Amino acid sequence: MKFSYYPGCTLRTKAKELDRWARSSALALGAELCEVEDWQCCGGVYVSARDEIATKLSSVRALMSARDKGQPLVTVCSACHNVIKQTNHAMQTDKEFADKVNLYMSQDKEKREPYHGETQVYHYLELLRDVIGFDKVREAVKNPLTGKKVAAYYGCLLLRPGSVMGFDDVENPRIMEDFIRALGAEPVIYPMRNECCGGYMATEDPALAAKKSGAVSESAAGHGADVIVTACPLCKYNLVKNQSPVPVVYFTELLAEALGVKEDTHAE
Amino acid sequence: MQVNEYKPLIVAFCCNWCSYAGADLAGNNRLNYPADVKIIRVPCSCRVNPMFILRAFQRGADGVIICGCHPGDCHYTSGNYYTRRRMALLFSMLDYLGIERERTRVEWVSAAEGAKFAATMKDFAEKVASLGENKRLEDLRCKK
Amino acid sequence: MQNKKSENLKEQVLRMSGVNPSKCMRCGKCSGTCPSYDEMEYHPHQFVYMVENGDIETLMKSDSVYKCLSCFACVDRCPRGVEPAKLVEALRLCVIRQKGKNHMTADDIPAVLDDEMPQQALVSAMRKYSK
Amino acid sequence: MQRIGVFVCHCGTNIAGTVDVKAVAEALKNEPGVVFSTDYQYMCSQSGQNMIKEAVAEHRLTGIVVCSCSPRMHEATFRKTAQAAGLNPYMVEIANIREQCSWVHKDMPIGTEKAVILAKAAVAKVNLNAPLTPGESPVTKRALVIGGGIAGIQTALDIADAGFPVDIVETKPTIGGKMAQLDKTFPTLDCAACILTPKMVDVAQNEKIRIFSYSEVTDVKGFVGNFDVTIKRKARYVKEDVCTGCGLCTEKCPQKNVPNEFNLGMDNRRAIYIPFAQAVPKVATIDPNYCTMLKTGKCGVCSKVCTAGAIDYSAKDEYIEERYGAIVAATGFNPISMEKFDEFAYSQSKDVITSLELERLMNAAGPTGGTLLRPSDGEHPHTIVFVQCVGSRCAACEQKGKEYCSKICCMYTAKHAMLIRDKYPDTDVYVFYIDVRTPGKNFDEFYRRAVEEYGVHYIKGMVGKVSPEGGKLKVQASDLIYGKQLHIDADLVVLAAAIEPDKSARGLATMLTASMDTNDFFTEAHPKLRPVESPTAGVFLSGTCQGPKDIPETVAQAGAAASKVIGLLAKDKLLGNPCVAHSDEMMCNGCSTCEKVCPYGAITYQDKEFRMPDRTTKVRRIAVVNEAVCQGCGACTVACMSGAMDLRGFSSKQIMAEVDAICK
Amino acid sequence: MQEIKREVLVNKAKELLSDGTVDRVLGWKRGEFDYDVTPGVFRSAEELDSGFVWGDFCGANFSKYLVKETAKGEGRVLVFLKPCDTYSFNQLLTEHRFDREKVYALGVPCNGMLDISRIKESAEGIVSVCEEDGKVTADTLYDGKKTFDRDALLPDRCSNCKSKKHVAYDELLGSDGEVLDSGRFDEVEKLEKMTADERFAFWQGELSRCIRCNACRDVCPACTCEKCVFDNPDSGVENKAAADSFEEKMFHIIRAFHVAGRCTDCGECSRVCPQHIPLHLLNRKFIKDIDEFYGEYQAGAEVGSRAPVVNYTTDDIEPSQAVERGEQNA
Repeated sequence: MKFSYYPGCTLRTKAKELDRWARSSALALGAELCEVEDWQCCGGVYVSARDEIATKLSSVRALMSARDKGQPLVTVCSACHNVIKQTNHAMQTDKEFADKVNLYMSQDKEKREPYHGETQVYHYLELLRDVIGFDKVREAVKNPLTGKKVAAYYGCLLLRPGSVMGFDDVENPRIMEDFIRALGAEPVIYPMRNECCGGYMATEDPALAAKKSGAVSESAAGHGADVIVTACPLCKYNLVKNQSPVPVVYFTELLAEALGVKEDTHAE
Repeated sequence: MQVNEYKPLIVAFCCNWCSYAGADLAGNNRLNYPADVKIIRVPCSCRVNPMFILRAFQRGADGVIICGCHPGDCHYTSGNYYTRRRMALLFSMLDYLGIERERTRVEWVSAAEGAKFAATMKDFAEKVASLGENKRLEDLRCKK
Repeated sequence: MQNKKSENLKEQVLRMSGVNPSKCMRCGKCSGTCPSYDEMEYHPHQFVYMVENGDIETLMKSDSVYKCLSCFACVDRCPRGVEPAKLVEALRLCVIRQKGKNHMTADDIPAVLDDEMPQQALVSAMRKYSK
Repeated sequence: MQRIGVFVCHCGTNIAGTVDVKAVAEALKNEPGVVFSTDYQYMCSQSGQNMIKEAVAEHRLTGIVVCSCSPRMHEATFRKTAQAAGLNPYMVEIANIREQCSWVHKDMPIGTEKAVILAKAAVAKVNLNAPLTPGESPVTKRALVIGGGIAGIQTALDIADAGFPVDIVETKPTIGGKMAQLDKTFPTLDCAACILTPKMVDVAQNEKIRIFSYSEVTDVKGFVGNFDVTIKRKARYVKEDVCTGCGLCTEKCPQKNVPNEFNLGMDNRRAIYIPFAQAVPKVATIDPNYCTMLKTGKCGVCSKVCTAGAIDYSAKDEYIEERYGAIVAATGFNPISMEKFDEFAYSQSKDVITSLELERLMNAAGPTGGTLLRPSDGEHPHTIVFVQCVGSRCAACEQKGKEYCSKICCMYTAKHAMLIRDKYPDTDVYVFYIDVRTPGKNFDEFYRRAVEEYGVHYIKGMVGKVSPEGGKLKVQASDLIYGKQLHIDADLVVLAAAIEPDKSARGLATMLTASMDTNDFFTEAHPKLRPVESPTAGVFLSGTCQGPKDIPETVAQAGAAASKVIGLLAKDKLLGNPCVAHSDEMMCNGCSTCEKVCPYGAITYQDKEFRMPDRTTKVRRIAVVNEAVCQGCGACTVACMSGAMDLRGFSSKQIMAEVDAICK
Repeated sequence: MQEIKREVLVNKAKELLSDGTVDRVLGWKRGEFDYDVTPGVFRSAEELDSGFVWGDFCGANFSKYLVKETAKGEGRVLVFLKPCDTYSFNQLLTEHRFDREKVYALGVPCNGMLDISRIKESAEGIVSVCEEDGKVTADTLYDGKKTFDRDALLPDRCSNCKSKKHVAYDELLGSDGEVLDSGRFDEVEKLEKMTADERFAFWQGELSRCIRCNACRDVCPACTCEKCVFDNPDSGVENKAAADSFEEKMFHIIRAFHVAGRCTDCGECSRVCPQHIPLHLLNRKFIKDIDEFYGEYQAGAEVGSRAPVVNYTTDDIEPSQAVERGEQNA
């Protein structure tokens, strides 16, 4: 099955590992990720103001090109997912906003049908859960991560706002834990897993970011985690930068390791 | 210049136990809806004979709405279930004859839904007003 | 005239954010939730209350508008569906959309940059803090 | 031709503010049949009613139209007035020009125009009214109370006290309800069991009361005075009349790991159990989900130890049918699930509990024997945080909690805080509140005592997040008055969960054809004037199934419901609703269609001999309506194609006359 | 040509008369012309010999006549029922309209009855009509002999015959058939697919021809009311002369609604309409809707069944959905 794939700018640079193992693992699971041509940066954050139009056009373009291919759109980076999913929701529910966006889009060189949120947006984890199925993942695991205590770090972007993201229970999510179980590892449930790492405050107020990310990594470590997994480059940066007592990796790395696609590439 | 604004005439049959009480609640809460709506109290929506509806249209009504308890909540256990079947068939028939389907409606309004009553009547009156006067039932047998 | 101006500002904030502050029941759960609380001069519940009272300019003058992490925890936990984070966002936009009021410019970047900082952080910060 | 009088009420300014009442009275003067038309300040007042009576005499009126508030308010009043004036009460029609006109329209000309039309419709109807006489039906002098909590218990005791037999149906193995699970009661701090269990015993010993415990109502037919109810008696695998309640079986049963619902799952019971020591009936019950014998056929320990021979593994559900004159719903409440509020970590930590769980933790018969200990490690908690309004007062758009205030939480939390501080003075108790609501006798004094005498920290603000870290519960909250975010390391967090009607109420409401509000609380016949009656005749409401309330209110309402039941059962006959169906035998085809749609089985058929014009006779099958059974819905009138079936008081001609008047 | 010969029917009737099983026979009686056949009561072998007809113009459905005929005396009535007539027969029994004990029902197979108006369209002054090998020849005064394909002369109710199976009889003459998979809703569907304006124009064109002769009602086996609402001054919809136009306009809607769930789709209404209004399309719309909304239901298929209009389930289609569904058809 083919999916449109939106990697996002950080996955091309600082977070190559997130991208690389996402692609190769997907292939191993029978899903082909076709990169959206000429995708543009999503902007990193969704600006919730209803009159903010221009900053959301790049997301709409990606959504449109997936729609025109008749494919769902898959994202990996939490930030990209949040922006694209929220934009899609606004296109579905806010008619005034959608009309304005479509008016802008009609100025594009390439003429396309007006967009009203037709594209189904999956985060990579949702793809694993809802399309491929964690049972399938479990079957495909070659190197079960038995005994490994893994703390899932959701952060904000995957979960909130809950009514729009529809990702999982905002206060008590389980998708990453189920993912970790599918890989044969043991999930560590800790209360800070859905709290903010400090995000872009890393630029404005690094001390605040340090406080927030420190609380997260300490909580995970305190509950006995060997490793923290995340889907967000900025979360990873903040946690690592602020001396996380346990290593932080992308969930796709863990997946690739368990599926054995990491060794395959090493062998090459 | 005098503009004569068109006002639709709407007959609302309301069951005594839920919808009529819902209309009363709309009144208690002072929720406005168009004065074009005139309510006739019936014990149960299942008391509404298709003949009443056609009679209303014939005498100049532009829209007829029937309100009853929500399915499952009928004061008489099952009356509104019969209403639902009868009106589904009657409305489908009127549609088949080419009568505008927005002129007839069934809505379930409980005694606690004053706001829903007012909103429903407002919406129905607007839709009927947009259709203009009811000519078709009048003209069905008079080819001009 | 002052009143007229603040009324217009309030109107603008409400329209941009789509928030109805009169739904607030003053429970303070937003402020109980907020991870940036200690950094803020005005706290989420005060944002809601002050916007409702039309005291927009005081908020626009405060650094608090830059302290919100947009983590949306207040939005999801509010029992009344008020969405305080959207108010903060609207207020911040009211500030930075003014001429010369960008809170962060490209010139500020080198000072905060380190080798590991992902693009995402810079793009996000620029979007939040400049027009 | 009728001689109709029209009486237009001002209702102070309620009507006269938007409707030109004099113009209405004037406009009606020329309507066919109208011989008198006037207006008055308050038609429902004594002098207003006298005015009607005088007009009837003076103008020899045969029919009356009152243009006033909803017939649901004063139709009965004006019918009585008519009767006093010598008219048949059913010669009165109300034009609802208040709720459905003056209150919903703002513009005087528009309101007046509509009021005139509504009045004309009422006149058109009265022109076709005929005097009606209600039929009579007998009253079965037995009441059914559904629910055996304090509400049901009090209602049953009061009804029985008046000499009428009462049955209580309770789904649990024992009566007692939520109150049996409480430790102390506010604001007097009486022990709940000490005041409840004597009442339970009274119920058990009262000859007029039968208890159907472990039972459910599965079907209700009939109507006021004669409800036919089917009660399912679930198999308890113990013969109720044989079991002595010695409890030996509950000690010997090898299946020990059954979550004990009486203690809200905080400890275990056996597969055969008696919920608590004072249970009524004090009879063991086998839980079929856990009993090894019932599941695998191997065990039989309880049977072996039972000297009375009460165990019966082959028991089956039984259905009994009984007829009742009145039914009282007393189905009670439950705390809502905390599933959607996991920011408080209820699912993540055993030390985050609900207030009802705290009751059990503080109760001498509870899992800790009355010593307050943390569920996680059995340690004594030193810092306790109470969170108010969890799931109450939530906006509907959030789809998480309830929009209403649960009413009892402020007071029971004050009670908990006070009791804890009293018993364990070394404990710090914080209560996070949005508002403290204490309307009730001695309520605010009680709350103030908690603060002033017991030193409970009341903080205006809300908890945002509870994080279980390192054996503590890190509570992050706002203190709105201080203007600070607080971080408290608590040992125990207690959530004041919103309460909701018991889930069984919805199905029961359907069976009883009693209406419910959007929250599934039963609706009362009138929110102020008939608070313990359902709009469905013969169905009464007791306790929290009608809305959140505390114990004194529940008991008061239970007594009120009982008095209504007694008032009904004291009658030998009930006057029915005369607005019932009747069939014109000359037009009836005897086709049996009407019988099929009648929900009450009120229509039967008989062969009747008719004399034909040519002096021969002809036997025809015709429908006959049992007027005592018919409730007057009118389903049959539309099913009947010949038009033989019609409804008195709402005849086809009357309704069409109203249609014509409105559409003129 | 009908499968079974007239003699078989006459002989059977004579036999039942003579052995006292019945004391009168309800059958088709010769009129002025070949195609002019009316229902009649025969009391003797002689009357049968001289007046009884069986052929391609015996379309009349006798079920309804049983209501009045059985009430006339104690003796049993012999009645001939074609397959479609048996549905009406059952429906009337469901409604207790006559005493089954007073009827001896003989099922007769039917190959479809001819619609004389189709011959009249191209032939005036018909003297006789005869049939051979699927060809029908009409001898006329003015147009000489005219020959037609038999199939072309079948009315819609026969070309779209819903059943050749008898669902009720005491005795069956000839062979029984099957319930057929007919295209009887094709016309209804065609109308449903039109726009509202087109439908309105269609029905306005059809119904404006109605002269309110009441033939449709008088022949309808579902219309057996002791007193029809349209004849009842108390009903509010009575009319004789069209002083008020309401009844005129509503007559057909109300009539169709009154027979909804009871109409067996026998097609008699359209057969007898002197203005050739396709009244069966109203009834079939109800039948089609009932089938689609509430599951397939054939009135009269069995005695005692409960018609969908006097029944319900808790998850029935809402009236708004019922008309929206019409939209999807369009």
